[in-house]
Amino acid sequence: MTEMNMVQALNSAMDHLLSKDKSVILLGEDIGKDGGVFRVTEGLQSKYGEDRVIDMPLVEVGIVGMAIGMALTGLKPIAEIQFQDFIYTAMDQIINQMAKLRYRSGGDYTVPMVLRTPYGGGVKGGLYHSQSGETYFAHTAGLTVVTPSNPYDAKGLLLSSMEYGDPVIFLEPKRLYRSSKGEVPDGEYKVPIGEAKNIKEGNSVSIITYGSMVPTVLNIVEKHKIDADVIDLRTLLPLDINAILSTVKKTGKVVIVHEAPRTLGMGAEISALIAEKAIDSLLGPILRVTGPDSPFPYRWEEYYLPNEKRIMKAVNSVMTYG
Amino acid sequence: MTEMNMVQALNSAMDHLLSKDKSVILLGEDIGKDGGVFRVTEGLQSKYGEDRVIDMPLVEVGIVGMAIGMALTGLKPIAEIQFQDFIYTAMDQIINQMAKLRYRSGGDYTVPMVLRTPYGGGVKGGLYHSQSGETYFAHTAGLTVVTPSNPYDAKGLLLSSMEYGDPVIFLEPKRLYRSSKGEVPDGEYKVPIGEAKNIKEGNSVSIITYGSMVPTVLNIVEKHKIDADVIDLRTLLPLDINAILSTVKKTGKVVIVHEAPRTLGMGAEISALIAEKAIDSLLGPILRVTGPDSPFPYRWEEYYLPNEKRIMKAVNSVMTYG
Amino acid sequence: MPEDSEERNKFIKAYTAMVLSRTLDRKIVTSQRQGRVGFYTPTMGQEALQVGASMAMETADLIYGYYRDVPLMLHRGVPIETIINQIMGNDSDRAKGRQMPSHFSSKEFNFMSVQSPVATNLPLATGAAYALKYQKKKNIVLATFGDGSSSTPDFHAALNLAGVFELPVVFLCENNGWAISLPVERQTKVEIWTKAEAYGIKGVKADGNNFVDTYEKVNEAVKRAREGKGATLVEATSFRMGPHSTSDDPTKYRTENVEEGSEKDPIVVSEKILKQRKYVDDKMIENIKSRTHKLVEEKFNECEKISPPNPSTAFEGVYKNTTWMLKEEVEDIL
Amino acid sequence: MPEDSEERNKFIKAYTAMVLSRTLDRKIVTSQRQGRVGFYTPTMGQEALQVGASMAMETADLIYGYYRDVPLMLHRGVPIETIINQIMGNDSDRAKGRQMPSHFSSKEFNFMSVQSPVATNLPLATGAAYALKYQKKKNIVLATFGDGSSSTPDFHAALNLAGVFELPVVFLCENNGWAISLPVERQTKVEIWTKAEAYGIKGVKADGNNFVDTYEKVNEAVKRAREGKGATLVEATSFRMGPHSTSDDPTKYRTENVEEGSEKDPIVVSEKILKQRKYVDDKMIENIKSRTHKLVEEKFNECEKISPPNPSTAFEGVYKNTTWMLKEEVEDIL
Ligand SMILES: Cc1ncc(C[n+]2csc(CCOP(=O)(O)OP(=O)(O)O)c2C)c(N)n1
Ligand SMILES: Cc1ncc(C[n+]2csc(CCOP(=O)(O)OP(=O)(O)O)c2C)c(N)n1
Ligand SMILES: [Mg+2]
Ligand SMILES: [Mg+2]
Repeated sequence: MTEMNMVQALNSAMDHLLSKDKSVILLGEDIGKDGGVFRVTEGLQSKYGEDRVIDMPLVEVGIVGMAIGMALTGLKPIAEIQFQDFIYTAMDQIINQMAKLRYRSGGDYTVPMVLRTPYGGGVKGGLYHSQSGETYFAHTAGLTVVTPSNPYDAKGLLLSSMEYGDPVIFLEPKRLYRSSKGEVPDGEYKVPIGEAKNIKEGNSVSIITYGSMVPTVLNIVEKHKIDADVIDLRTLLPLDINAILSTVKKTGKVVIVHEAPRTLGMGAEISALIAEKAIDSLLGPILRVTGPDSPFPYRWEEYYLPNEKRIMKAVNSVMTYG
Repeated sequence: MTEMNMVQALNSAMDHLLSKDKSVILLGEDIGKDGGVFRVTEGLQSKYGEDRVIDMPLVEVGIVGMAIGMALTGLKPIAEIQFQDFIYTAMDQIINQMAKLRYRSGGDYTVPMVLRTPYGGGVKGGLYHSQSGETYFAHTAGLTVVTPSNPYDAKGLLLSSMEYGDPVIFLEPKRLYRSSKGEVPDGEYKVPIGEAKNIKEGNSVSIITYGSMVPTVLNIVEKHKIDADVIDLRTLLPLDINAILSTVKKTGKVVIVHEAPRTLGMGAEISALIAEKAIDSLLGPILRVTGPDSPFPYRWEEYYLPNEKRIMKAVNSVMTYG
Repeated sequence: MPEDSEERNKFIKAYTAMVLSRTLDRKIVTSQRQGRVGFYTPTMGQEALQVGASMAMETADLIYGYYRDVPLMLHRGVPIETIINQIMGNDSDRAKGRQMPSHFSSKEFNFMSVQSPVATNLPLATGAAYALKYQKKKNIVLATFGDGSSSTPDFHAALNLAGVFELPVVFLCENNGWAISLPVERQTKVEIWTKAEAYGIKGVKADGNNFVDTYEKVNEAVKRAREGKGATLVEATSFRMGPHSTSDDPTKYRTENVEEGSEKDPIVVSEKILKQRKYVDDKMIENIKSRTHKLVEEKFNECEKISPPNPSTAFEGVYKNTTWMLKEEVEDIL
Repeated sequence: MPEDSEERNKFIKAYTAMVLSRTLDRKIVTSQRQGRVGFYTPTMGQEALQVGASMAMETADLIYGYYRDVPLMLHRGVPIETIINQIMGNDSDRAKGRQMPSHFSSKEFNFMSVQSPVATNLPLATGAAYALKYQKKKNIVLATFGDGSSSTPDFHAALNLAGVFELPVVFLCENNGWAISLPVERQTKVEIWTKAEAYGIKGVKADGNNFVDTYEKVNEAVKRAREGKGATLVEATSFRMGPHSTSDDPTKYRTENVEEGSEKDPIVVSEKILKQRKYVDDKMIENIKSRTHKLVEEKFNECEKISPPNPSTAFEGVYKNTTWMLKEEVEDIL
């Protein structure tokens, strides 16, 4: 066990993978000498060589496409997109190739790979360095989407993703890269894909959240001594339906928190699943506290992100409902 | 008034727009001499010239990007993507340019344009000629997303879209191109953007649907004499919240039908809005009858698409609930 | 007739594959009109260039092809049944009819599953080539695409990356003059092979109607790739003798055409080449054609009898571990 | 000193813009270190090429620029306040601080709002050029981008379309040798201006450290565009004298650097040119520098005093007609 921040935990996971298996390859923009713009791959190129930690030209569709081709040919690529905001030129490769190859080839061709990318706001990045685009991936059958909220899960999920056998979109909440710290095992361990975690037990209200909003939610719950059941989803596709339904059945009151825009954000699907499968357990409306349906602003990002005021308003509203 | 199918209605709208205003320009693959692979632009190039009905090279990002540039420079472009399945290489232009230009320039630069594309299954198109990707657009603030279910709405919505002042994603249910017929005014008229239509009144259950599923739903409702309130959304972003809440308040029972995959399909947002704003009106779960979370198959598309059996099962289930 | 020679065998094999492909093409198009097949993208006109390219490849080399590559597959040894079953989407199709006709796949013969969005196989081919190079394998990658596909993002990405990393990949542009209704002159202002220079890779043009010329050009490119000398873009010019697909009506946009059996038909050109070298005579040609015809009829009829896949297969194989949603949805569907 | 001449005025204006930009650059970088500015992409090293290009443009011509184009904007006449207010994201910023610093916009001077995803302005520029041509206007479009941006899909799309439609657009590649940490030699195997050939447009290389050379090359390209002779790709080679951005630490990847005031510094090169032609002497240079310094200090302090925009502005202007969702959300937020 070592105390690490999320950047260090991810670096340690990749270091481990690279050292263990020669077929593991990293590729992305500025990930080599520069160590990545967030330093997540720091030191790995000098340790493992330029052909294993590849500084790529500025072409996201090429990064993703090449990684798919590598995965099809016996390598185990971990590709990085510098900011999730810049992933869209590779969207066709992701939706039409990566997600569909197993299906369309009757299982003859598969794409075991991980596509890492930092997402979310709170670092003064404006429209193009703050987006939370998880919906674009979580709506796409054939993909698996995970997002850690702490260093332990970050390393454990990355190690699991590399053994998953199918492509995993690995969303890293950049706001937590250095602020989130915790004990991380030095060796190998797994955080299972598809399993949410009940990170705080409570009986009066369920707060379902993930990624960058987890520490915010926990702080508020603690500060206000709310008797909340808090779920950290960890995997966004497929959602952990059992964890969601269990907490709803326990509390009957649900608040969903994420920073992606509300309309068709993850909250929509979570809410719909509950309205479909646990309507009788509900003791009030399902509320969503999310980013608004606008681009992400440079100034006033503290207003864009769900904050104490808004989360408490929703929590109080469902708790006093009826 | 003339009886037209949807292809003719769309053609007539574009013919009208081109004849009225020299700044209207059409661009897309095979839309000129060939008249479009679905013949929607048939005859327009020979009538208005190659510089106004432009046969574009095979590059979707160029089609969309060029159309944005035209819109920024005083033209009124209608761009066509041959199949919605092929739009993803243009996704960055759509999400990061088209949708954000007004916002990021403080209103100095705006993008009044229409991006047309046929979507949906039922024409034996398999994985890559059947997709219903409306979620990718409807989750994107800055876009407006419409989809007609009949020739009258097709023409009326297209005429409205061209005056909307912001970019409109115009999704054409290709399955209905020729099968849907109806009276269409010869001249100009508008179908307002943002307004759903209550296409059949009833009191026992609300069926909320749009685009290609509308005729299917109507047929089933008629055949089984269901006392259903049927809503044709027509605009997917922004949703007509009043129409949705009204029908829920009236019936208390909701079934949502669309052919896009369930997870984070439009049904998720509709369900979440209801669970947020009208939970007390609900007399049962909100059910979704949708395409499954898999790619769209060539064989057995009749199983992929919501059909009588599945829709009736859901309708009966909510109607007999409790 | 001269003695059997290695070249003679090779050429006859090449010619036979072309005839087989042409015969199959005609059969499928006819069957499509009869409603026995849903859709097809005829390959007529591109036989010589594909077979020429295939002649330069080893089975362990990887092909990232496109929807018109039937002649290439057949020459490579992919069983005709694999093609027909795919087109039928029947129970013997590896993908169980999930894909539209013309979207072939043969892992056995290292022919990558074909996608519809054009040219998006090219970055994959680049990645595969990187892997082969990294693994110090001697095999190489061949990636094919049409002339229209040269306008795409993926073309640019793949060729530049192949240049930067000096990868063992051959990009074969099958220039049939058209991208549906757009003639190549309206697709781009230059000859496609010249675009290689923009990526620092080799560019070469082949007469795609002449399988020998295409073989030689592709073979040289393959050699360079195997020797670690990097990528080549080969443009093989040919004709699209048929419509773009069975859904296409070329009379809308096209005035001239290369007729079957005319001077420019690559099968006719190939016959001339084989005859010139005295590898075949008219009788042998007749023989090959009638054998082939019989084979196609037989196989087609056999494959047509194979039952459809179980509907459940349409929703299987999305993941290694099916998601709970899909399980639930399929239960509702079936 | 020679008599006032048109050229002398032009050159002094050019030089002054360069000095102004350099001075502003230094001021912003310093302020960023002091926490008074959030972020910035220094433009140091690219002044001469940008000003040279700007000299060839008319105000009614459209610029589709990128985040490093401060010298170009200043030479064009964009008020220094526009730049500073954008960087501050204050209430006088047209976009009310919605965008990160360095994402400028000036409709008044036809400088299109800058996006972050690189090169995605190029297809827009192509569309704008199509519109101008269609409307039979005599104006043209200038689109700028970095060397790294030549690898993108949008570069390929835009240049090919400009070729096919023979559009009045000049693509100016500001080759500063780096894309963050990737040197241009690892970005692509060839010189960027040579890529023009792949699109059937004209390609030309300019010494971007010499504003006269860049002016002449761009001017010729502009002329061709105005005369309906189509597009040109100009590669202007220069240096990135600073880090990629204020967040970047170039010592991680870079060993050599062009120092301010050294022989290669484009400001020094420009001084030499002006002195050779006897357009300025040391005293005038001193004068320009101190005037500029004073101006920058004044304007910066003024702009810094402007209050922040109202938080509500962060959620306005997404649409012409705000959606009901956003209205509801903003009510909850504020
Ligand atoms: C990205 C993308 N856009 C559009 C299409 C629709 N489409 C199918 S084939 C085709 C033309 C392809 O032309 P070319 O690359 O020359 O190949 P050919 O069919 O002539 O062999 C088009 C536009 C597609 N498949 N993919
Ligand atoms: C599509 C995209 N990918 C990645 C980035 C992150 N990024 C910002 S600038 C940059 C390098 C750009 O290099 P170049 O085009 O040479 O311009 P320069 O910054 O050197 O002027 C990168 C990779 C981006 N902005 N856009
Ligand atoms: Mg072609
Ligand atoms: Mg650069």
